Amino acid sequence: MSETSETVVEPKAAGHGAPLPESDPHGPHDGETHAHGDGPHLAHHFDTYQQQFDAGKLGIWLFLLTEVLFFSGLFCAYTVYRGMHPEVFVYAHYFLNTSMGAINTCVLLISSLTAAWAVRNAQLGQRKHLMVNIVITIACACTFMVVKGFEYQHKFADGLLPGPRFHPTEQLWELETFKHKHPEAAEYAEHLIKLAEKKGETAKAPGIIDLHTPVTGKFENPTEEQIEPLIKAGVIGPAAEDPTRPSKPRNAHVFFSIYFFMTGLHGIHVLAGIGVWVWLLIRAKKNQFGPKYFGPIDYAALYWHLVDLIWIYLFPLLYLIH
Amino acid sequence: MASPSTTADAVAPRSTSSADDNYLTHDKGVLSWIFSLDHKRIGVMYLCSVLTAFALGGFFALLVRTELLTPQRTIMDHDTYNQMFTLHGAIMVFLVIIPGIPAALGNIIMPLQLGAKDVAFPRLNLASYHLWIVGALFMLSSLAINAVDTGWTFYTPYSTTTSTAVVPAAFGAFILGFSSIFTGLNFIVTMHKLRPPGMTWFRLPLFCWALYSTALIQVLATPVIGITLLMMIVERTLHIGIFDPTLGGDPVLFQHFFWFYSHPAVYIMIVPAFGVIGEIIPVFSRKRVFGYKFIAISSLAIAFLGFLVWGHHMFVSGQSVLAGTIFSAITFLIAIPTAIKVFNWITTMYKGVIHLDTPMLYALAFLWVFTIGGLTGIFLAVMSVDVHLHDTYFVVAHFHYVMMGGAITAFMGGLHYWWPKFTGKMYDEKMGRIGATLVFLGLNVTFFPQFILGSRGMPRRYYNYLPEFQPLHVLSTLGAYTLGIGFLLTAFYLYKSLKSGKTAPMNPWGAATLEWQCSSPPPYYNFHKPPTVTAGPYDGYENLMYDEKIGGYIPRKTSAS
Amino acid sequence: MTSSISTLAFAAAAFEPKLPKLPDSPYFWMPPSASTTTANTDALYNFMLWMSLFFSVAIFSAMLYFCLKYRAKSRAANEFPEKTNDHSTILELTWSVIPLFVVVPLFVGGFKGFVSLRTPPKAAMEIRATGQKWKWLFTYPGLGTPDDALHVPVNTPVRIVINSVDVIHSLYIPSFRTKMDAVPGRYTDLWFKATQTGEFPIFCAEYCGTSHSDMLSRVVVHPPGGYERWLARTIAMADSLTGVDRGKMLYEKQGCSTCHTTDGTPKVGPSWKGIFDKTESMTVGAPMKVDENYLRESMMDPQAHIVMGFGPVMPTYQGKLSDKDIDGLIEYIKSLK
Amino acid sequence: MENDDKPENAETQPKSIQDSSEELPHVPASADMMAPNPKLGDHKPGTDPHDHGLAHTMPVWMLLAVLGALMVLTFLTVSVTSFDLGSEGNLVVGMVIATVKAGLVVTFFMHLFWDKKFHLILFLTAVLFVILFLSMSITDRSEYQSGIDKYQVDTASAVK
Repeated sequence: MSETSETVVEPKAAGHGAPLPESDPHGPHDGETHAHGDGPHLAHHFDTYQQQFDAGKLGIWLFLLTEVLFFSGLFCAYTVYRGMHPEVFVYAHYFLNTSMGAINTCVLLISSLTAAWAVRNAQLGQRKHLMVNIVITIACACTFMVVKGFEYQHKFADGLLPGPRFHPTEQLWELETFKHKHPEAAEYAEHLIKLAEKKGETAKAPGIIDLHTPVTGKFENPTEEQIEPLIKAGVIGPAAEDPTRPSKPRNAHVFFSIYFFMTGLHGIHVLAGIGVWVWLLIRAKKNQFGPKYFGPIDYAALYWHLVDLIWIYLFPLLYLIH
Repeated sequence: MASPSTTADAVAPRSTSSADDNYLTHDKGVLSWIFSLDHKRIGVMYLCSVLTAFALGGFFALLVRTELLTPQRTIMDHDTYNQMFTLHGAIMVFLVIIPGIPAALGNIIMPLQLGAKDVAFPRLNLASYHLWIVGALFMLSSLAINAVDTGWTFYTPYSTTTSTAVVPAAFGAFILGFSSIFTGLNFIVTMHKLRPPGMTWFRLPLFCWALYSTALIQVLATPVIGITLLMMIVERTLHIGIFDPTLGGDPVLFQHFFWFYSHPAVYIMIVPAFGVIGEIIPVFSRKRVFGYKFIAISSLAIAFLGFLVWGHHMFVSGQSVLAGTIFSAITFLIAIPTAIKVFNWITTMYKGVIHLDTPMLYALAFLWVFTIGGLTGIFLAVMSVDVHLHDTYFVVAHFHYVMMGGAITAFMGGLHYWWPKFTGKMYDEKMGRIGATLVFLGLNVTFFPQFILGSRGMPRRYYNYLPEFQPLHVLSTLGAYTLGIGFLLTAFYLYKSLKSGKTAPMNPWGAATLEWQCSSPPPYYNFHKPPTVTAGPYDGYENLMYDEKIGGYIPRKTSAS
Repeated sequence: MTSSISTLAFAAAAFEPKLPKLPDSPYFWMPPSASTTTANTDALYNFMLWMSLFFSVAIFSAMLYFCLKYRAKSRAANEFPEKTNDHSTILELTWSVIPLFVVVPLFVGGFKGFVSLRTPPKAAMEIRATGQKWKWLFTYPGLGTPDDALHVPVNTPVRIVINSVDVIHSLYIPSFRTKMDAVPGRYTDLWFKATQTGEFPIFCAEYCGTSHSDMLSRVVVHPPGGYERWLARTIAMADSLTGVDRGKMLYEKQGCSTCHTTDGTPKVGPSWKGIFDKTESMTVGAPMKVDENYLRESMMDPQAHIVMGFGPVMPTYQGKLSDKDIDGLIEYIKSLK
Repeated sequence: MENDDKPENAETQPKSIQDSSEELPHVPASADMMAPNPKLGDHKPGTDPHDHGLAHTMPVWMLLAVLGALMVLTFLTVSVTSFDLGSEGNLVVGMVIATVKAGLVVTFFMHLFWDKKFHLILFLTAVLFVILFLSMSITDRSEYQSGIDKYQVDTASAVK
């Protein structure tokens, strides 16, 4: 069966390999203590630090693989619903605070830098620098969570919740973000609402059915700027929930389901990361890392970069919808 | 770094009575087991738990079959029946077959076969087992609250609207997923990084190759079921509207998510079985396995192709014709690596010296049953025929031939093959042969009639059925009882062997892989010095001699002198 | 008066719930073939049956022959096999390619059959099928009230547009070798052209809960002219029936009988016998009197108030029952003392 | 399958450290640790100047440069939303920028440029499977969309 050339040529042993002594002369072993006298951090079943480090590194890469696929389900749901209901995404993104998202992106990028730097410090045995970098990483992660917390708080207060609890307190055209971007459209929507109220509940109001009914004044012939943003956001037109007046698009809550699910799951990963970094900070304080043993820092940093990586995609997908 | 062993060591005969210090006796007390980091102990704990779950799942199966003796109510009502088949499926899939061969037998044997002291991450290994226990408890808590009745597939919107305890069961499966990921991750790293000198990739035993392929699927596919079940749980509790059509969701999307994992999961279940059979057949034919490389690579090929075919479960679900066609075409390709394996195993037996001991009987049963299971799979891959057969007893028969007949038969074969190694005891061979025969007969009598039932249009998961179907159902139930008796007998003689079995020799079957070069049971640290591997896993049977006094094989003396 | 009685008698005979009977089949493996859609499936199925038989006999006989021929005498004999090749690339490639030759035509055949199963002719007659827990309802062009059986004319292409009001069901007609899931929130369809008159069973093939296995129906294939006669008769009857008679007909046809009995035994829902005017405790809120208003609400918004001890499983009948229908059902429930 | 069976190069002595203001008094690498390891070795040290013992070490200037690039790209992706590039245009630009950013993080912060090729293969495998999963689900979804649309039109009109 052997196709590979062997460096050690031996006569064929009985069967597959060479035999082994029955018992270990090094005496009893407990758990992960080592039997080689190589140093305090080499587990018994590894022969060298290199082997131990490489095993850990392969392990963490495989773990990252599972993380990527774990999030892929959410990205799939996102893509399907964005393809299906583009208007919902246009509608909903006005409710998100882009600057908060951008700040969080920067915070997370900085923490990624300090995490990578921490690896370098550990490799070079710079204990103080290592601790400083870990502390900055933790601080950034906490900042991220605090900003996230404020965002969630606003969403809760504004009734932007997933599923049947979705009752936005403000209409799209009342939002500053929308007014700022499409002032004419916001004005037109207000006008349509007034019109609908005047005509009464049962009357055929504007909206989709007869969008171009002759109305007097400056809305007589609505312009592209007045109509387009509203149709794209599903406020009027076939996707709107209420065909008689400007309203929210059907199934608008699904965006917030996906938003909370994605950012929530990401947030849980950030929290887990904070836990790991705190643990590593304690170990760094005890001076446990050095050129021979810096695996845990490296693995934690890899995990941290992946958390960053996912946010790099979440930011444009959730906050920067045009 | 250990120096390579010398030749003198290599052929020195060893006594078989070195059991005074082995992994079983090394530490005492329950806690030394529960928190053991030793892969063999974790494997044994896995094995006991999996066998317990198997007994439970089997009990539910017998209840289901008993209910189906008559076309109307026999022993239980509609809802209980629905809960029984759901629990039977969920327990057998998530608690028995998926961890059965990799986590239980693989944990005990793989590092030994590899020549490693342990798996790469012993703590992760223990965590995997503890997660299994937690997951199993969640799943069983559903039984205690109001047993889940969705079928093991958790299809929405049924699963998000039924009044039974879906959440604990789904959360249990979610946790079991992580248990499975940890095992897979651990095995991949172990096989990459802990191979001793000379153990090249193409000297790995086929069992290791199979576990490697399985581990890749576990790592790549299992996270998706994790997120799917999580989304389903959140859908059920918070109504987020991703899968529920009344809130704008899409139930067919759930099926895509579910089968993206669950089809590869079928290969998580069957590929390790290929590995076990690949070990047994050469050893009991006293001959090198035929076409080692083709068998090894075909495991990887199956693992990869297994990811591209999930939509063949959805030909009538409302999936588009385009997607169905792509999935169907790729499905057929899986027939190729699978056929290679079966043909190569048969050819291995050609001109061998065949010993029909219990493990070999199970291997032969596997070949028989798996051939039927595989061929009937082709029926289901043909789209137009699947439209008729989908969700009928034909499908039930097909996957039981593969899962029960393939995976469980191989698991039983592996259990008997390695039993002397990890318990240090021999079981009663005659009883073993009777047990294997009963299981084989029971299997065929239970499931073959279901092919006929399904072709004639009997839908699956039916509590009441048309009276025309009754005779075949009765036959099937009688087969299930035979199976039950076979497994009870097996449990009985295996238990007896622990109490009063003969002491097992180091190498009772004359195998050449490394695990047989440790004492039985193996020492705590497996190998003090990493063994140096100089030959393939099925080489050198001619250097082994059967010694009647110890009842096992020893190195042939003539080669030393 | 007499006409009313005779209609009632006729209705009772026509709506007697009965198990569909699986017609005797000329084949061992398959149910009878009764439509144009079966030819492809049956041909492929038979081909695969023989192919499987061939391969399994070949594999099993090789296996058994080797076991007998090369069986070891005993372990103690220490026999060794004669040297044989441990691999042969040509041989292995051969049996990698053989399955390929077998499966390619199978794929092509299956694909052709599948496409034709999924492509209804443009001129097909359209019938709507709605799955609900646990009943199939078929809506015919020109007939206001749905029927619980699928009536089709022979030798006419029929397209069934399927949807579901609650969970996934699957419309399965074994004798036509066709099946399609009923998915809530969307339409799916299947079509066939029946070639034999008679009755064939319909099953629900996708698990849908408690009475999944009782979600049976029949497809009735009428001889030429028979479908039109049946339709005319049913329309006439649906218009003429009023009050209790109408309620009883709807009870049988609209799936009420799947969950509610008229003899006092509770099933999935409470029995209708003697329920009128009773005060029942509710799962949520105060006990309520079962009067006309409550019954009407139960049909339009079933989850609003549920009698204690039963689950929230009833689908809404909003838009499916006319006022006349609701009145008929209430009258019928009143009559069940 | 990568081949990790080549005997490992023995040259793994740490390079002198330039910027360590507070170098720890760590034990010099023991002979055992640095001994030739015939067991495993897809790690081939000595081929790159920043190799420090067990793995590659990133220079500080490179770390800072990468962060700078990431910040610039973040600014770019935010500012590009104010231009209308068509309904899909902005999404594509956003995704391209995100992918460039992800590439920078993976290549430099995650050391993949210097790391074992097998890790790169693993990462690309994950991406491949995600693409596979998404593309098939989405292809199918867009194929049967019409059935859903028709149903929604029907139910919407039924409610009215």
